Amino acid sequence: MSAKLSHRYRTQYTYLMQTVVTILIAVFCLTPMFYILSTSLKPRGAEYMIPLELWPSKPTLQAYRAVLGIVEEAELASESKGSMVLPADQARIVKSLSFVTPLRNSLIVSSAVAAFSLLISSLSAYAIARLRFRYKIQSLIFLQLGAMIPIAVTIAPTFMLMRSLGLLRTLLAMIIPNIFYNVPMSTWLIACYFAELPFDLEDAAKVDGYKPIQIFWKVIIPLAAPGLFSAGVFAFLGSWGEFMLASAVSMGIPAVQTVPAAMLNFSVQFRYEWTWISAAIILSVALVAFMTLVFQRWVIRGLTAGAVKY
Amino acid sequence: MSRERKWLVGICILVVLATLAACGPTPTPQVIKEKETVVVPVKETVTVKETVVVPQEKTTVTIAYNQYFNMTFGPADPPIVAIKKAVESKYPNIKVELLVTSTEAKTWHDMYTTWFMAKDPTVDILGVGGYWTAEFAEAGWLEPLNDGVAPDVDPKITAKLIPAYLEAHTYKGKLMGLGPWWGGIGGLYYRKDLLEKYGFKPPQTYDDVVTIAKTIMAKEPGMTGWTWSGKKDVALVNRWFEYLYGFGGKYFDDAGKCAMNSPQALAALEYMVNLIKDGISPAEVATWKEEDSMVRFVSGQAIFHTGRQDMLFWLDNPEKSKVVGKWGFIPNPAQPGGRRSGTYEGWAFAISKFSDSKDAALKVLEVMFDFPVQKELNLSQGPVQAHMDVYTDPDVIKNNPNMPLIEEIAKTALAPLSSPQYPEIADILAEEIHAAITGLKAPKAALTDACARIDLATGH
Amino acid sequence: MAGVRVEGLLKKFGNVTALDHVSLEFEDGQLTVLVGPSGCGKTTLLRIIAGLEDATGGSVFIGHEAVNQVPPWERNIAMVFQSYALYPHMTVFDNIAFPLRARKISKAEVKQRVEQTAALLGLSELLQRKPRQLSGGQMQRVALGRAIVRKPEVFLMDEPLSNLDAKLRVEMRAELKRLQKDLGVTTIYVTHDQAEAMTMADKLVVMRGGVIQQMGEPEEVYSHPRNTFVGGFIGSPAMNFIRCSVDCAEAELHAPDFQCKAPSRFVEALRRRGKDSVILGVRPEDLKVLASFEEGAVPATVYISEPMGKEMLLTVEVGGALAKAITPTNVRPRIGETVWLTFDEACVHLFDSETDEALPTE
Amino acid sequence: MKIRLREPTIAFLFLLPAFIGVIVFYYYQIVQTGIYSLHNLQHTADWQTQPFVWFKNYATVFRSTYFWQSLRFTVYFTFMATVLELAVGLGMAMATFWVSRWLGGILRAIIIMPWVIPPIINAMIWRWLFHADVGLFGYILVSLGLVDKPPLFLTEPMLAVHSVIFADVWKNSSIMAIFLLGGLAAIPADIYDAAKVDGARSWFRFRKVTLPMLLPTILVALLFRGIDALRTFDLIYGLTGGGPGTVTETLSSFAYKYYFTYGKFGLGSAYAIVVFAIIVGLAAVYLSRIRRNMRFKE
Repeated sequence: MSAKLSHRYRTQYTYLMQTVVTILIAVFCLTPMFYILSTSLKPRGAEYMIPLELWPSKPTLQAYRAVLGIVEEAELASESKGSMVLPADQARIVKSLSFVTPLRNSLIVSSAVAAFSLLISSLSAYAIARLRFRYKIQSLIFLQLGAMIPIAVTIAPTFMLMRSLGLLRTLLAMIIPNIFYNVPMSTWLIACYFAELPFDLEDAAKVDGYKPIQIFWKVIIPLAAPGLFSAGVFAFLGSWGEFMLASAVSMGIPAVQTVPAAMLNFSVQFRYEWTWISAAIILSVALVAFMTLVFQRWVIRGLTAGAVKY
Repeated sequence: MSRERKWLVGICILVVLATLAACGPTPTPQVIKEKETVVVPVKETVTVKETVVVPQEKTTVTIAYNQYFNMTFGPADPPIVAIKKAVESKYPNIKVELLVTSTEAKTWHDMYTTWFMAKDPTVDILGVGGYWTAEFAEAGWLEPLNDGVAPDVDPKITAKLIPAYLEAHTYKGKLMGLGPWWGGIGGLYYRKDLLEKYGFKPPQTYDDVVTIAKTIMAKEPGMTGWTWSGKKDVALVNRWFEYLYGFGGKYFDDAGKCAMNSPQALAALEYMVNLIKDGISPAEVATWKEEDSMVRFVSGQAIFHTGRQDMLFWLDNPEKSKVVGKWGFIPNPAQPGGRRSGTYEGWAFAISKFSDSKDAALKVLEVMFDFPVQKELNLSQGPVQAHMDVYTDPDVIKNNPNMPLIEEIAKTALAPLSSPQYPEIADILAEEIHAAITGLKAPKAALTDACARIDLATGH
Repeated sequence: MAGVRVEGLLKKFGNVTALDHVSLEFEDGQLTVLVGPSGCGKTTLLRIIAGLEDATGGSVFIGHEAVNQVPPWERNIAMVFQSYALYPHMTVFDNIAFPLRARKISKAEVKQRVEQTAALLGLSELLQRKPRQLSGGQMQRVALGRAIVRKPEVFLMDEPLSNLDAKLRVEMRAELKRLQKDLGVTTIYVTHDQAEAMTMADKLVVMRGGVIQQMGEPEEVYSHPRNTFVGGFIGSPAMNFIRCSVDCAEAELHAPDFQCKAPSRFVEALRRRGKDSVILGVRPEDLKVLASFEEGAVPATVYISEPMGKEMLLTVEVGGALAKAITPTNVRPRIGETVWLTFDEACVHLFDSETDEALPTE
Repeated sequence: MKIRLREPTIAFLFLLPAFIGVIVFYYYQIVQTGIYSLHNLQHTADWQTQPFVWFKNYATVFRSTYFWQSLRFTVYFTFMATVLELAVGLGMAMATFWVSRWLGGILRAIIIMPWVIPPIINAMIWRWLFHADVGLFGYILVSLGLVDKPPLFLTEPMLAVHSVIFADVWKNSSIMAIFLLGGLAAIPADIYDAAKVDGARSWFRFRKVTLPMLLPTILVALLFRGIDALRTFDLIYGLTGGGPGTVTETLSSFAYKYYFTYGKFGLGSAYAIVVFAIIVGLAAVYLSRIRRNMRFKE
């Protein structure tokens, strides 16, 4: 009887502890984003009010409308700290800095980068993980060592290269280098995943009448989906957040800026409009956060296959 | 699994679409250099016997400047609108475009560096900081405007511009830009009402400021003594120059070596550090940009404020200001032996070496510095102006009664530190001075380090 | 349908010789079993025939065509793998249809053929399942189905039953043999299990160390092993070997503990050979265990006895070595008891003590 | 005639696009940077026309006290950040495994969140949270009564250094935890069962079974993060801009400054090459681990 009781007590105690730990981690991970979200929902100027409101009493989407450039002059007329800009001018500036363009640009750049770096690195990963040739380790190290080079080292020559290709101020100037910034890491992740697949499958497909390139597409790629997903998400996030190259090759032109470059521009222009900056932050993160949430199981499974085991 | 598969399909479609979008027409940059042919439509009237088609080559001139080109603070059009109107009435075949740069000088400067390195022909006219002209000219990125090789600016235009400022934009004898388009001069704002209440006259020396601030702060709890911008930034460097000259120091000695480790300079820096130590300036000044420090004065929380003259414009605006009629503005004080000086922060306009329509650019530049546009500019933004006639124009004075004040302050303008290494020097100074005012370094060590680094950078 | 022939196949992995000039002919329509201990090169041989490995030397013929340069996907062969190698991302239907689709066969025909195959193998109910939802036996059938659906010229089977449990394995091997007979496709079957090899083979090939030891019909290999390795490997429990010295004059064999007459069919060979030692091989099932002495019987001490239901496996110590014998259960000696062994001369095998080769008979 | 490709040829073709890209966007750039670093380049990258100065730029780099200061900060930052990230990440990963199934699912989703935030946006977030007047952190400290007025997180030198580290730890503990989750999931459950049967209690199990088996993953994750932290640029650029003073200047932000603010290409390139050399040192350790544990088909 007492043993049973103490068991139940212990189970409850464990459950309580688990909940506490979960809450602690959630607080650690989510507080900053929560506060940014709450700031973004405040009316303009309310972010400076003391005592701070952890959650706005009257949430408003005003800031989001401003960030997306669909704000009306009248809305901007309300007093804002440190601003001496007329509402009409401000409305014009707000519209010119609308976050719609950077979001679209980032989406294009990141999708293209993810797609092409997956394509290229799954080919190279296949060669490294599953084909027989000499200098295999050397090839892998050659690729990996490349990825160690800080972008601060390569930025200037890359910029000059893009110039001579005539690609400055185009999204291609961000897409092409970013593809290869992600190839080494993707190759590694995917190769580790490929290496775990049984070799019999490939042999079976060969005798079933498939050529290596067909086997690659029909057998290896579908089976390595989690690994590919992991690598794809890495590449997508990597290029979504890439700042230095994007800000150099976009040369300050809003029409070709991606989210990070536009974000900096925006935060410089509206240094005090923290409701707006917060809304811009939320908008820049929302899509990638959502995407990663949907695929998080695959991302982790992709890493499980061996990339991190070495 | 199936849920993820749905997403997978969705993402794939998205990727394909995005890729198509990227391969398709690339998003047009805001400014495209193009010669466009405008065909005047044929008018169909009975009286006209023959139809006339006039093909016209239109040249686009692109001006790079920040968002302030889009703004007006007075009863006039924003500058870009004024320029467009003026240019298009005078030169119908020139089209003016604005390329908006960053409002942060540093970002703005680095943006230019990338453009020039790319030898980018898009931008024809560039707004340049007063200090940048030397640097860009040394690098060969700017088109000289008076070297006898076209395009050269019409002397009739330059004759009307204030010579001292033109000199600031001259490098090795060559005029590199016209300015100031927008000029700022540092001066001291003070609370006239409070000084009168406690029987003080406007301060003449830096010691006066301390005495006055201490007295009033003791009697008026909650008042901040003196606000200025101490963020690690050019604004801090600008303030530093004012203290430096105010205490009798100077930038360089005759041999061109850094002279900012002189006893006068040390006295100046120690004075700045003591302002914070003694609580006359709050420790937060070290985090403030100009606007942050200004806000406190405008909202009536500070006795003194050092800043540019452009704040005048809204000190008397009851909507923005709580100190209407309670303020005064004088040139910066100086210690005995020092010079009352305000740092000149001018924005000039220069023509890019890589521009592919320099002649048209020069025409636009001339229009920009001609009286009508200059007057409009003063009416909309009220800066220190390049054109002399603006200061005496009745409309301008009517709109801005502080114009005589501005003229007085403008006389104290400090010649800028002109060096191709200016950005590095400014950074070094910002870092070292900031380190000193945040207590990270002793003032003497900071200045010694600063000079050592500056000499290294300039090769002395 | 076609036979398969390999000529002088040589395969080296670095310094290791996996196949040492192997020549073999697999007859059309027959089921040939390659058997041998692990590492004997049987799987390598199979993979070279499939084209999955390149031979270092020698050639492979399918039908009359030399296929050395033909990649696996162009050889008309089917292979069943030990691990089944089912594609985990495809349903049973897709797995079976996979080789057909490689050949651009019309959808309707694919469907018809897959369903037919599935029916043949009793998989009709499982077509929409994924491999991980199947039992071992079912997976095995799917793998088979994938092999037979495309009507290849040759089946290659690489230990296809070794992942099944013992009972299922016995069932499946009968089924497999029956299937092969029905289809009449040349089949090369690799196993390390001699019982499987014996029961299934039309022709048995015993390999060791990359060299073919013996090939022939199972009964022949069983009754006339060409050397001690084959004798020991084929048949369970393994053949007993006793080293004896030869008395040529008396035609007698002398073991440390006993002596016996040399079987008359070997006398000539022994004499001609003129060496003084020989290896005597007797299969456990040929040893007779007696409770009391009889003429010509050899004394032995019981080491352990293992009842196996209808028979008993007796391990005895004889001549300083252990030997196994199968006896009816009515003889139940205790451990340590002395028993008497006799054997029929006709069942005795003699091997050269140096070369391990069987001695020729008259 | 049919062309039949042999495996090494196919492998070569498959590797070709990646190789070309990596050569063009990494190795070629390194060579370029190396060439730049040997020339006196000011405001131009046309090294052919500019004076060749041997290693003068490197001498300038090593003579500069600010190089050493930024190196010190970079190393300190890297060390503190990776160690703290490991601790926090390991804690989060272990917690995810320890709690019940559905809580674990929630935790995984939560833990992954900071990872998706781009570094420059992370910098923005912390600029707001560390705001001198109305930042959440200062506010919490004040309302807890720990301080009288909000600390100047980004201007007090010691505070700034650790605020930057905190911001980095917040974001990157996440990727550390994700790596470790991968590593934990790869430990077969049998081993835990065996340890349980052998009588190991949870703490003992963690120390003697989990930790040793996780060690390779930990090492790799540490190296991966370490290399990344050594290259930190965006966070610094967006959060402190290197200030106060040059206290939070990293090697990368130094190199960037010399390029784009000072236009000193030669000197900036020399900085960059030095950064690269330091990172290659660490990378060599990292790559040797890859090499040792290669499990690919040879």
